[in-house]
This record gives sequence, structure tokens and C-alpha cells, in this order.
Amino acid sequence: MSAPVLELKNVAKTYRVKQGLFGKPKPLKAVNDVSLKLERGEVLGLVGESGCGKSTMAKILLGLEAPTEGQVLVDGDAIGGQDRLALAKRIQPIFQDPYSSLNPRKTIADIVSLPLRVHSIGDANSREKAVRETLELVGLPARVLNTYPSQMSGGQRQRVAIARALIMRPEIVICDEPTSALDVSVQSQILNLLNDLREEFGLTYLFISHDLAVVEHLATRVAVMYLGRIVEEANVEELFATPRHPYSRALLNSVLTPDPSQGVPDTQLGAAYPNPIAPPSGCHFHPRCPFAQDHCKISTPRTVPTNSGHVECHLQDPKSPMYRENFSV
Amino acid sequence: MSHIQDTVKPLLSVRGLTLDIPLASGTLHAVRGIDFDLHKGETLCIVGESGSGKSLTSLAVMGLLEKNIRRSAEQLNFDGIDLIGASKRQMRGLRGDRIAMIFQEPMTSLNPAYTIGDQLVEALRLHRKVSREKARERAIELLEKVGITAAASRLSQYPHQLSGGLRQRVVIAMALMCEPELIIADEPTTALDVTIQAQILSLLVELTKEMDVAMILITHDLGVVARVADKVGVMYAGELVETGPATDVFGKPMHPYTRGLLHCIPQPGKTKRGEKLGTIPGIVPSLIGDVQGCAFRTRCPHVVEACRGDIPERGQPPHEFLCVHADGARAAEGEPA
Amino acid sequence: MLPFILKRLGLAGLVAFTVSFISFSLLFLSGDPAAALAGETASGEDIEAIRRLYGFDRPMLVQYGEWLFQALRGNFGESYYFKLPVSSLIADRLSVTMTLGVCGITFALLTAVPLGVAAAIRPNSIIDRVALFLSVAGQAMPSFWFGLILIVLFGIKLRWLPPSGASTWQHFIMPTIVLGYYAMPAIMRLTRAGMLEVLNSDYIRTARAKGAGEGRVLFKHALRNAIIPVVSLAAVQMGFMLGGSIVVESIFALHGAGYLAWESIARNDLPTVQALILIFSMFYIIFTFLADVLNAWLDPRMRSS
Amino acid sequence: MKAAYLKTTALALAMSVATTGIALADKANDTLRVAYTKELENVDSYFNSSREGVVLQRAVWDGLIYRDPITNEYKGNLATSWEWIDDKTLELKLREGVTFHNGDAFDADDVVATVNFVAKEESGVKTQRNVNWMETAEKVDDYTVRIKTKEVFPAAIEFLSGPVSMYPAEYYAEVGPSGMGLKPVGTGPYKVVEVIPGQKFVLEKNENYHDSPKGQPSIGKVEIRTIPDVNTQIAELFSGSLDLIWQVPADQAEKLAAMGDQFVVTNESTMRVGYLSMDAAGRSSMDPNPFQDIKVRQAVNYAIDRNALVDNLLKGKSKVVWTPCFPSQFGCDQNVTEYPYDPAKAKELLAEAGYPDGFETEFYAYRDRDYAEAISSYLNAVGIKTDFKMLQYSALRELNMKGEVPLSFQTWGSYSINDASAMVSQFFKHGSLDTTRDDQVLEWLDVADQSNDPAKRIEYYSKALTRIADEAYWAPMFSYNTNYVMNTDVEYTPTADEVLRFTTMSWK
Amino acid sequence: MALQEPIDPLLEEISGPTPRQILRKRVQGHMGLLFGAGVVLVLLVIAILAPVLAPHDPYLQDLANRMVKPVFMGGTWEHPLGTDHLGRDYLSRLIYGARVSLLIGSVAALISGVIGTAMGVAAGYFGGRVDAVVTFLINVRLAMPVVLVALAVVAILGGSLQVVIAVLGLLLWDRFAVVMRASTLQVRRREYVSAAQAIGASTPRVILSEIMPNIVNNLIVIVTLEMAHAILLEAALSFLGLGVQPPTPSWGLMVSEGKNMMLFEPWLVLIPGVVLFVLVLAINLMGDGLRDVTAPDSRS
Repeated sequence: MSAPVLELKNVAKTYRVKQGLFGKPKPLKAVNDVSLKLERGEVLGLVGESGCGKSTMAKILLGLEAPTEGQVLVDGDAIGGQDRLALAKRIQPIFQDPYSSLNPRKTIADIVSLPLRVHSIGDANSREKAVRETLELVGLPARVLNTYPSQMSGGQRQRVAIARALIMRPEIVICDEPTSALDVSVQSQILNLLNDLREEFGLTYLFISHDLAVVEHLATRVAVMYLGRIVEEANVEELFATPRHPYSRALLNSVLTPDPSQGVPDTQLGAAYPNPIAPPSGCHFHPRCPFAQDHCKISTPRTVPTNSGHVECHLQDPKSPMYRENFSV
Repeated sequence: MSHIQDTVKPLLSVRGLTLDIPLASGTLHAVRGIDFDLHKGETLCIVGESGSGKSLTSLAVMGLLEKNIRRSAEQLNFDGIDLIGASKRQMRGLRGDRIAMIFQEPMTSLNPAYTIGDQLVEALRLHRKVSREKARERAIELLEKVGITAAASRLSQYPHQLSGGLRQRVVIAMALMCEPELIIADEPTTALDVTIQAQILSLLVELTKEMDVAMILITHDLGVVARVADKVGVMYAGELVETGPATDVFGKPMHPYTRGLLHCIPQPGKTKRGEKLGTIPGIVPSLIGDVQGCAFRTRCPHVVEACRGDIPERGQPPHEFLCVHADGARAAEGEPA
Repeated sequence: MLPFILKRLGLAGLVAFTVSFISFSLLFLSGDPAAALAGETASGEDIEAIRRLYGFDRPMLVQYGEWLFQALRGNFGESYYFKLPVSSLIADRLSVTMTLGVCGITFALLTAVPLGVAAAIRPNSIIDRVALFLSVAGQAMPSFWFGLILIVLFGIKLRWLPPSGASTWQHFIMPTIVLGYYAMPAIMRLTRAGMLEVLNSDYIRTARAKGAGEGRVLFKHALRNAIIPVVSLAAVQMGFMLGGSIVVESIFALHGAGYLAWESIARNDLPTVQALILIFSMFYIIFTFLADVLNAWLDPRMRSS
Repeated sequence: MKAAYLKTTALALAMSVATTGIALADKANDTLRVAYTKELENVDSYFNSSREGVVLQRAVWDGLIYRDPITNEYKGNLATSWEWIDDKTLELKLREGVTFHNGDAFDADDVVATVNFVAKEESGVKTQRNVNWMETAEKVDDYTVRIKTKEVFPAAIEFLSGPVSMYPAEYYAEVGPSGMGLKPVGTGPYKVVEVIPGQKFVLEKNENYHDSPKGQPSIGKVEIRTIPDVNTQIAELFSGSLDLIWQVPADQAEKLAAMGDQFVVTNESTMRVGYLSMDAAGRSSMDPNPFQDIKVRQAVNYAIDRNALVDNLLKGKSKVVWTPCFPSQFGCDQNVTEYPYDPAKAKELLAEAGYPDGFETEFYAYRDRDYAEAISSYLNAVGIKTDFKMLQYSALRELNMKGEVPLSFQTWGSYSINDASAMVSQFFKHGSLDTTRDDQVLEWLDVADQSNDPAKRIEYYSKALTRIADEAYWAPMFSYNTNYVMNTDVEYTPTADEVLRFTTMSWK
Repeated sequence: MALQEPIDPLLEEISGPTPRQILRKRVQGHMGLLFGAGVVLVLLVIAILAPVLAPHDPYLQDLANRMVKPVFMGGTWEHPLGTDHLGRDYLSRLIYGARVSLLIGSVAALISGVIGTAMGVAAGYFGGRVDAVVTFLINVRLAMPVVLVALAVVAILGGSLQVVIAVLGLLLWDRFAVVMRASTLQVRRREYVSAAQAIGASTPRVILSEIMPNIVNNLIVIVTLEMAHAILLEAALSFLGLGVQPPTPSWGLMVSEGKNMMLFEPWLVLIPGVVLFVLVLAINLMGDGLRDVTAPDSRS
């Protein structure tokens, strides 16, 4: 088996955060010892509440932030050893807010051709040709070339952002909540487009979203993140069918399908999201976990392999006193 | 779109509500003659995409529109009070007392300069002659009711010291201080995480049932609507294109737009993983200038010439819709009529 | 709160130190203070003697170190011109400048804040336009010119106010207006912008939705938040004002610290100039410090952190 | 200070808000209100060097001798008679029965203490030249003293009747110059009752003033305020809160005079002479240095229309001057070469000197910006392009001493000392300020300065002045004048030495 | 190859105005900006064409004709605005004075703009220690009393056009630094900056091509305000006698020179004062206007 197209080995990112205006800076583990593997053509859905470290992960993968610890490997090569330009050819981003991700002072042609110009690929003519082709690819006519982002709707802008990400034909695209700022009717267009492009070019996606319905629809694998850690990772079928971590279950529960026969679900997540600067002891999830017992407050759960991935929960760990056989929450 | 559900007089009755915004380039017809009734204890969800006019509708009921927006209606009646003709003083008396509002952004809808306690007590002391102590007691009672622990000590905290979810609970408690008869909640959970969203929604549902409060809930999220609403109004380009009980609207969506929306969202279990989602091509048309015919026709797969003319009301109360096609073109999509 | 204050104080001290060092170096370049001291008739030898007597022949850093050491003990040396301790000289003059500064900032706040609030309540109304014009015109008006015009108008033509001096409260009216007018535009604009922003904020809508009356919304909910940045600005302006009172004091013959500064520059009275630069910057530093503390107190977000 | 201000504020408020607080002419209160332009550094006359200080000195203290400003005749003041015992010793008999303002009696001890203190260089008297000619003073008896000079010093009488005033020995020993500055005590016609340094002085008539040639004071109180801006002074004069201002620029004085009978405007000449100094010695870094060429210096002299400057700018009793001294000064021979305005000749001389297109030079000044500007305009007209630099006096002086000034417009007031040595000897004796360095001139001036024989002095000053003019070392310009503006209640005739004498003022 | 059919009805929206068209429209509707820019333009033309427009040599003195009254006060057309205290033509000096004021304003603003922008952008972009240092320097600068320090330095170095410009340029960078820092911080958070970085664009490229175009509107506003500030300060320095040196015709100097006769010939002060006021007013109006028309979300 060839090396995974993207691999994270024990990646951690710690910020020093000032508490209040003049407090002493305290460490904030935004990403805490994360290991992941992504095969070519896969779509990894990364889900979790705001503040769980999803966006920091995206930044690390894009080379915008250096990990404090661990390695990121692309096709088996460590990112640290590659220069940013080479990396940029292989990993490209699509951001959440199409109103903020396009420079308002540049024309669409400028925006889409920027990667080519940065990497000094081709001359003006060949670049224009590439831009036209890519725009066509994402369903935008060539006449948008000389318009500005402010003249476009949100969906069109997101198409431009996709065109910019694809013009270099990268292997991996980091999609950071690419549809959360869009209306439902536009969201489906973009999701379809992303799906089509993946098939066409064999792209690998890291798809960050808080919308589990979307993740279920698009992803092949899902990683659930909580307070900087991946608490469960599995094939999409397995995770949605038999979530093993209580948090995964709570997330799945909170998906509101448009079914009037059901009421508002009870997530059983008591307290609010904890302060990441002072994470709870033991299993970070214990204050909100309906199954939590004293053991969870003391002992940090181990990573336990599952059928298609792994999970971090005492309930799933045969070596833990809390282990319950064949338990899926 | 009138329907007489029963002989009980509705708490809120809206007929032909129209909101116009004069702009340099012409008049923006933001809301174009919408009708609905709301009875005591009922929850109405108005769902629509951005720019459909749903938020303006809620502000119009509250009388909190920007000064430059022109409001007119054949009828805008709250418990026998004509809100269009009401004086400023009368409106002030209603707001916060009998009609309360919950806004979208819990981070910004509380005044950062005052404590939670001050802000909770304010509405009550404005409308009722209650002592500070009594008001405080009521505030503590309500905070506990919305699930805030150690309520008494929270009163002296400032908004920034609370998380988003807690703030939205405070806002809800604030809305309930005077035991209103109507709560208008404008996207109350959009800014929150999915897990918190579920909590806040169930809190709202429980409280409105318990206190027999009518609620208008504005949202773009069909999932929320389905789970919360007694009645649903689907809004598009300033019009309510389909209204009816939630089970009817979701069970048998009549308007092509409603069906389009439902097809757009991936529904675990229903939509096949990875398959193409339904789309509604195009964008919402500009509402500046005269708008003739069906506003959805630019995006409707069933558009015919007649869509440019007057659009008839179809269906039977309580489930009605606006379309030239008698069945809302359900047959054309191969759905059972 | 205490660590905040201490840290802020430390920073203020460092700023003051840097300012004093910069100004000391600048003045050190100014050439030979001995010649200035010696006066019109001194010979070259006299000047040499004075140079040695005062220690002007030593390296700059040594001189600065000594100056700083003495300054920290409140001793700014002796004025070359008056032969009096600089500290007592300045202490004598500061009251006029402080009075002027306090009157000026009060005048500016009393005119600018109501005007800014009125302008924000009705954007694009007549009041808004008048306020905007006043502020633009205010920024464009050279203060020396404005002062001269006031003297001609009120001091001479109308004879309502005394043209110069500081002996009665009437003497302070024109200088106050000239000095205050200088700070008014910025305060007015900030009040207006702040009020506009606050009035568009969600919590104002919340207050209205509670049924709060317009007055309550404006003054209890909006102004309280809009005024927070104004406090800082007023402090900054007050600092600038004291430094900028040079022009006003020289026009109205007010014997304050600003006028002393101008005269001392003209007389090459280095110890006085040096001390004044330090004291004016200390004022700025102290005012901004107080404003920060006041802000922290006004703004619960800062208070609790 | 603050308390006082608050008190006045409260008082003003209490009195009435309606009255505007402007006091009208204060003849009724017997108080004369005068303005100073400059802040006085120290009232102690030995520790200030300004004209304002001289005015106070003459009012508060007395010298041993007095020179009548009109007749120039020397009269006894604190001394009743004096006599040279040898070349360097002057014996003076003192007036008896004189008391200081603080009640101390005046006698020989006071003279000895004063002279011995000020003559010491370490005492730091500001204007050394006024005192450094004295060696010591010794007491002969209670009312007789001897003053020894260091060199032969013919101008001693002049100095004793001018800047050297007598201080109370015990009081001065106790409080020193700074104490004297805050609470001055003298024997003069006025005593100081209030000093706010740099801002305000209040003088009160000395009822016990001795029978001095200065005369008896008439006005009861004099209030002097420092108002730096002439406009403000005039505004205060208009509003009736000042009675007398002086050193009023010519233009304003003219306008005030034209206002008819509202004000009395008087003009008097002063000893101050304005001149252009040129780097004839070639000390500056200019290369080639045109001013080393006599033709260039003559050209500069010819280029300027001194009459136009005097007629249009200085006006009043100013005169064109051709010598580096004021014409009334002893030894200031006026019979020297003159350079009438002749721009054509100036250009011609420049061409002969090798500058047919003129040249460029820095041009410095420290006061009277408009005069300097007018002069530079004349120079530009003949091709001497000036890079004009206005500096503080001390800065210019420093440059001057370093010899880095090629061309400058300067002035000299001779401390009102009516002797040519007070000016020409100051600048042509190879001191650091000498821009010419002519050995011949030095020699002649040494002879003139150190002789007690008036005829010999005149002869040698004349030689020196003639050579200076012939060589065109300087371009002397004009003498200054002062305008005095009074309201019509005040009776005063100013004198030519630019000193306000309150004693000779009275109410009409 | 098209995976998606072009969605045409949707694209009707693209016919909306370009940013440039919106800008033009806003500019056309902004009276303050039009007036301000117009006046500045006129004065600029006057300054450039001064040798052509001035009826006399501004340096030519005529001591016999001093302080001739302007034509509207009974003077003659020979000197439409009269003459000054050395008999120089006031109109000509006023015209040449425009050169000095505009030169001082623009060069001082340029110098301080370069310093302040470099500092502010660096602080905003790099953050951390760079930001701490820049913020400290800004604090130091703000704590220095400008007028006092400028006066002291000019007194030391002697007033000349170059010195005044340099002093003002070196003193007035604080607002540039503050505003550019804030703007950069704001823009830096935009996702297009992250996008450019993720694409692999170098830091200079990101700053120059992604950040600068989006903060340049703020920069222009500050340039105008600081220009006005510098002109006023120069006038104040000249008024106190420590600014530009004669015979250079600066408006501040003219007020200062005219001040002596203010009570008798008020026009000597009024004329340059009014012109100075109008110029600064116009520049400020232009700056305010530019801020209004380039503000991202002020679609009225």
C-alpha cells in the first residue's frame, strides 16, 4: 500500500493566550496530539463544536501555522522539509466566508490566476487560458473575468474560490466550512460541484464542518474533534450507524432533520463547552458526558482501535474498569 | 391568505403587511402583502433564505423598523389592538410586556455595560410597579427556569462573562420577565453550536408550552422548523408562498420552492450518500421596482407563461400556497398529488 | 486590577524615560549652552570656565545620567536664565496651564459631546451638518489666528473681555475657547461615530424591544457605551492641549508653562526646556493612564479581566 | 498662586457677572501700569542683562554718581564728591543720612561690600564688563571709600553713574542674588512691594527718598506686567488697562500717533547701532572667501540704501551711521569714509573682484527680522544671494566666536555707555567676536583705551575708525530709536538712553 | 469538460456596477469631497503656475510703498491685495506661499507617511514583538509634546524650509502608524490573505498586493489629514518665529509678519489667515470625503 496522501503524526499546536488584557499568558492546546491518515480520493469530514481546534488544524495543513509538535506528511514527505511553494502546489484551501476570502480590490481574473503568478507558471496568455478553463469548470462563464467580487453573489464567489483552489490542480483541498455562509439552495450547488470535482480529478478533501448532515453526505471518513483531540475516527457508515463516543452520539443526536414527527432531541450534553485554557481533568469530556463516573475525572482515556478507526473513551477500552463489551452508545 | 381555523379570535392577525424601503435606485419591496394568524400558545415558524423579508416581518410586528422603512397593512392586530395606528407610547407599553423579542446574536444583544441582573429587571420595572427586590426574585426564578445554575450569583455578572449558550438563555429569561403573550424569536439559535442549538430550542418549546405563550420563530433552517413549529410559513422574496401546519407542509409540500428547499438539504437516511443533491438554480430576484407575477419563476423548473400574471391562492385552509399550477406542479415532479 | 495598574505604570515609566532621553539628546545637539549662559559680553575664556563649571565638557551619557538621577529626586537643576530651581519655576507656572487645560477640555466636552449625540440621533439632519461643519472648520482654523481674531473682536471692538492676562475668570474665557476648540472636533466626531455605532447595535434593539423609552435608550443604554472611547480621547487631547497651550499662552500673555517653554527655547534655557518636555509628556502619560483606569472601570469587560 | 487665582475668581464672581472686569485708567488709584515685553530673569541688577532690568535698577537702587541724561553732566548721588588719587584709585565721599528700603543705614561698609562682591569673577555678575574694571574697594572712614581699578580706566565715572549700584551689605550677604531678586532692597526712589518672577512687579513710592539728583518720585505706585506680544500690549492700552508702553515698533507707533489725542507718542534715539559684520579675516569655511576682498566689502556697503531703511522702517530719531560706534559716544569721530547707496558701483566692484555674477553666502541675524530681510533684499539686488538664517542670539554668538559667520546683521547697544570704547573696542581688538583681525586697528585702540588723556583718546579712536571705514570692515547701518506710548493722563519726557525713569513721570 | 452547466439567470447580477463605478458615483454625490478637491486642485495649479500668475516678483521690495491697502479697501489694482511691511506685493507672495504650504504639507506627509506606514503595517502584519516595539514607539511619540519639540529642534537647527519639513515629517508619523496598524490588523484577518499565503505568496507579495490595496484608502485619508496638520503646524511654528525663514513667502509667516499691525491693518492677517483656513478646510473636506466614498459599507 502506497503512503497515504496526507498523514498527521502526533501533531500538536499550543498557543500562549493572554487571559484578559494583562493576565499572564497561559498555554492553550488548540490541537493536542492528533494523528490522522488520508488516502487518495478520500473525504475526511472533521466535525466538532466551535473552538475545538478544527480551524487550527486547517491552518497547520495549509502551512499557515507551524505545529508545535509532530509532523505533517504529504505523500510521505514531511511538510517541514518542503518549502511553502512546493506545498502550495499540493494543498489548496477553500474558506468559509466567500465575502472575506476574495480580495475586493482584484478582478476575478487576478484572483483566480494568483497561484499561477506566484508560482511563475506560464505567460500571460497561457494563464488567461487556464483561468478561463477553470472558471468553466466551476460553472462560471468567461465574461466574469473582469468583474469584481462585490458584483457577485455568495454562491458565485464560492465558485471563484474553488476555481482559485483548483487552478494548480492540487492533490488535497482543505475545505473549511465551505458552505456554512451560504443559503441552503446555494449550498447544494456547491456541494454537488465539490463532489463532481473530486470524482473528476481524484481530489482528496479535508472537509471541516459543523453540519453533520452535510458531512454524512459527502465524507468517506469522519473525525470527531473535542478540545483539540480526535475523540473518534471511523468510516462514515460506521460512525453514523454506531457512534462509539458519547460525544459523537450527542452530535449525531443534535442533527435536526426536517421531520415534523420528531420533537427537539435531548442531546444530554449538560454543561456548556469548557474553557480550552483550563480543560477538565481526566477525560476532557467528562463534565458533559451522561455516562461519566469518577474514573473519568481522574484517568485520561487511551486511544482504542475500532473496526475502521479509533476512539478515545473508557467505555470502549477493554483495559479500563469502565469497559462495557459491545457497547455503542 | 385567510383562513378561519376556528371561531377563537387569533392573538395576532396580519393581513396584507407590506414593507417598502425607498432607495436611491427605486423602492425595494421587501415584504409584499403577507397574511397570517397566530393563536394563543401556537408556534409559527417563518422559514426563508436571506433577503426573503422574514426578519423585517418580525420587526414590523414589534414596531422596531428603521425609520426609513414604510409599513402598511390592511390589518395588523394584536389582541384587538391595531398596531399600525398605535401611538409610540402604546407600542412601548406592549413591547417587552405583552410582546417580547429574542434576537439572533446572543453575543451582542446584551448591553455590555450593565449586569445581567440590571438588564433582566429593566423590562419588569418599566412595565410593572414592582420593587427592586421583587424584580430580582423574579429574575432569579426565571434564570433557574431557563436552566442557569447559581442564578442569584449570575445577576451581578456581566454579559461578557457568560458563554454564548448561557447568554441566549439570559435573553430568553429576559423575554419572559413580564409573562408576555407573544414571543418573537429571530434566528435564536443560528449563532450557536449544534449541540447548544438543540438545548435552546427544547427550552423554548418547553417554556412556550408551559406558559402558553404564542411564538413566531424566524429561521432559515428547515430542521428547526420541522421540530418546533405548529404552523409553518415559507417565505420567498417578500411573500409567504406556502403556509400550513408543519406536518402538512413537510409531509406534502405544495409549492415548488418548498420542495426545492427540501431537496437541497442532505437528509441522513433519506438522501443517498454522495449522490447529487437537488438544486434551485439562480438567485433571488431583485425586489426593487415593480414586481409582477410569481417571484420564483426565474428559478422554477415548472415555469409557464402564466407565471408572469397574477398568481392564485391554492389549497384549503389551513394548508395554502401560491402557484399557477393547481397542484403546485407536484404531478410534474412525479410526487403523489 | 492591581497587576494591570502596575504593568501600565511600568510602561508609562519606560515611555517617560525614552521621551526624556530623546529630548535630552536633541537638546544636547543644540550646541553650546555655555555660550548661552555667558551672555553678550563674555570672552572665550569666560565661556570655557562656565563650560567646566557646569560640566558641559563631559560625555552626553554622563550628563544625561546625572540629570535623570536628579530629576528622579524632583531636582531639575537651575534655570540658566532665572537662576532659580527649575522645579519651583515650573510649579509656579503650571497652575495657569492646568487651569487652562481643565477649562479647555471641559469646554470641549461640554460642546462636543451634546453636539455629537445630537448629530448621531439624527444623521444628515441640520444639526448633524452644523456639527460636522463646526468640526471641519475647527480642524482647519489656525489657533493663533483664531485667538487674534477673538482678541480684536471681543477684547477691542466689543470690549467684553480682557485681552490678556490671567487675573480674573474673564481672562480665561477666550483662551479656553481657543484651546478647547482645538480638541472639540475630534471629540465630537468620536462621540457621533460611537453613538451611531452603538445605536445600530443589537443591544439597543433589545432595549427598545423591552419597551424602553427613547431617552432611556439614548442615555442609559447608548451613551454609557459610546462614551468609553471618548474618555480615552479626552485624556489624549488633554495631554496634547497642555503641550499645545504654547501658542495660546503666548497670544493671551498667560504666564503658564507653555509660554515658559517657548521663552526658554528662545533663551536656550536648556534645563527648563528639558524639564518641561518631560513634564508635558508625563502629563500625557498620566492622563492616558488615568483614562485607561477610568475606562477599565467604565467598561466591565476590562474591569473584570 | 493657585489660591490667589481662586480668590480673585471668587471675588470677581462675587462682585458681579455683569461688569466685564476691565479696569479703566488708574490715575484715581495713583497707579501707573506699564508693560514689559521681556521676562526679567532676576530683579537683582547685577544678574540680568536686559534693558528692563536697567529700568528697575534705576528705580530701586542708586549709584554713587549720577549722569544727567540731558546735559550729560555728572552729579553726586550716593557719593557727594569724588577724586582720582592716582591713575587707578578713586576716592569718594558718601552722602550721609541715607537709608535703604528695609531701614538699614547706608555707609561705606555697603559700598565696600557691594564692590568687592561684584568685582569678583566668581560672584558671576552677568555683565562682567560693567564691574570687572574694579579691583577692590576699601573703607577710609564711615563715609569715605576708595575704589581701585585694575588698569587705567578713564570710563570709571561713567560706569559708576550707570550700572554699578549700591546694595545693603548685611541684607545682601544674608539673601544673596536670588533673595535680592525676590525681595529687592535699595535706596532708590521706588521700593519693590511685589515680585512675581517674570510676570509682575509692583513698585511703591519711597517716601523717605534722599535729596537725589534723580528728583523725588511723584506717582505713588507703578505696576509692571510682562506682556510679550506688542499687539496685546496695544490691546491692553486700548482697553485702558495699561498707561504706558515702550519699545513700540515704528509702524504701530505711527498709527497710534495718528489716532489723535487719545495717546501721546514720543520717539527718542537710543545708542543701539545696527551693522553688517563681514568675515574679512577669512575665518569662515567659505572658499574662496569673497569678504576678504576689500572690493566686495565696499560693494556690500554701496549696495544698501540706508536712508530708505531709516526713513521707511526705523523712522523716528534713527540716523544713518557710518562708524562702528554711536555718534554721541566719546571718541566716535564721524569724519570717516561714507558709502552712499550706489548699486551700479556695487556691481562694478563685485565684477572687479571677480564676481560678475555675484556669489552666494549665508546671512545671519538674531533680531529685527524685517530689517534683515530688507537688507538681504538689497544684497540680492546686486547679485549677493543670501541664504537667510535667523538664530537665537546665543546660537549666533557661538557661531560668531567659532568664526563660522561670513555675513551677519547685528546690533550693539553699548549698555548706554557714552564712550566709543563700549562698542569699537568690543569688536576690533582680536577678541573671539572680531571678524577683521587688523593689527593696526588693535594697536591704536589699545592706546586709546588705556589713556586718561581725552585728546589722545580722540586721536587714536579717530585713526582706528577711519581705517575701519576705509577698509570697509563693517557696513554700519543705522542707529535705533524707541517709541513710548502713553495715555494722556501721563506726563513724561523720555531720554535718549532708552531708560524709563518713573521718578520723572507724573499725572497730568 | 464542463461539469456544471453555466447558470445563466444567476449571472444577471454580474451586470452590477464595478467598484470603480460605485466609487465614481459616490464621488459625484459628495459635495464636500468635490469642493475640497476642487479648491486643492485650484491651489495646486496656482502653486505650479505661480511664476505666470503672480503679478510681481514676490521678493521685490519697495520700501517707499509699504503696507499699501488692498484694492477693496481703497488700494489700487497695481497691488490688488496691497503690499506687506517691506512693500512686497501681497498677492504675489500669497501665490508663491501656496507653493510653500503645499510643498511642506505634501513632503512632510510623505516622509511621515512612509515612516508611519512601514511601522504600522509591520506591526499589524507581524504582530508579536514587532507590534510591541512599534506600539511602544507610538506611545513615546504621542507622549512628546509636538509643538514644543518641533520648536526646540527648529530653534537648534535654525529654521529653513528643509529643516521644517524634516522636523514635521519626523514628528507626524504617529497617526499613520496607528491607523495603518489597525487597518492591517483588520485586513490581515481576512481569508483572502490566508488564501494568498496558502497559495505560497511571499510576505512582500502578500503585503504589497493583498494588504496594501485594501488599506490604501485609509492611507490616503490620513495623508490628507496629516498634510493639513503639517501645514497648520508650520504656520504655528512660523507664527512663533521658528518656522520657515524669510523672505520665503509662507502663509504662516505672513500671518506672523502681519500680526504686528493686526490692530491697524487687519487685512494683513486676515488675507493669509483666510487662505490658510480655506486650504486646510479644503484638504480636510477632501480627506473626510475620501473616507466617506472609500468606506467599504457606506452604501447609503
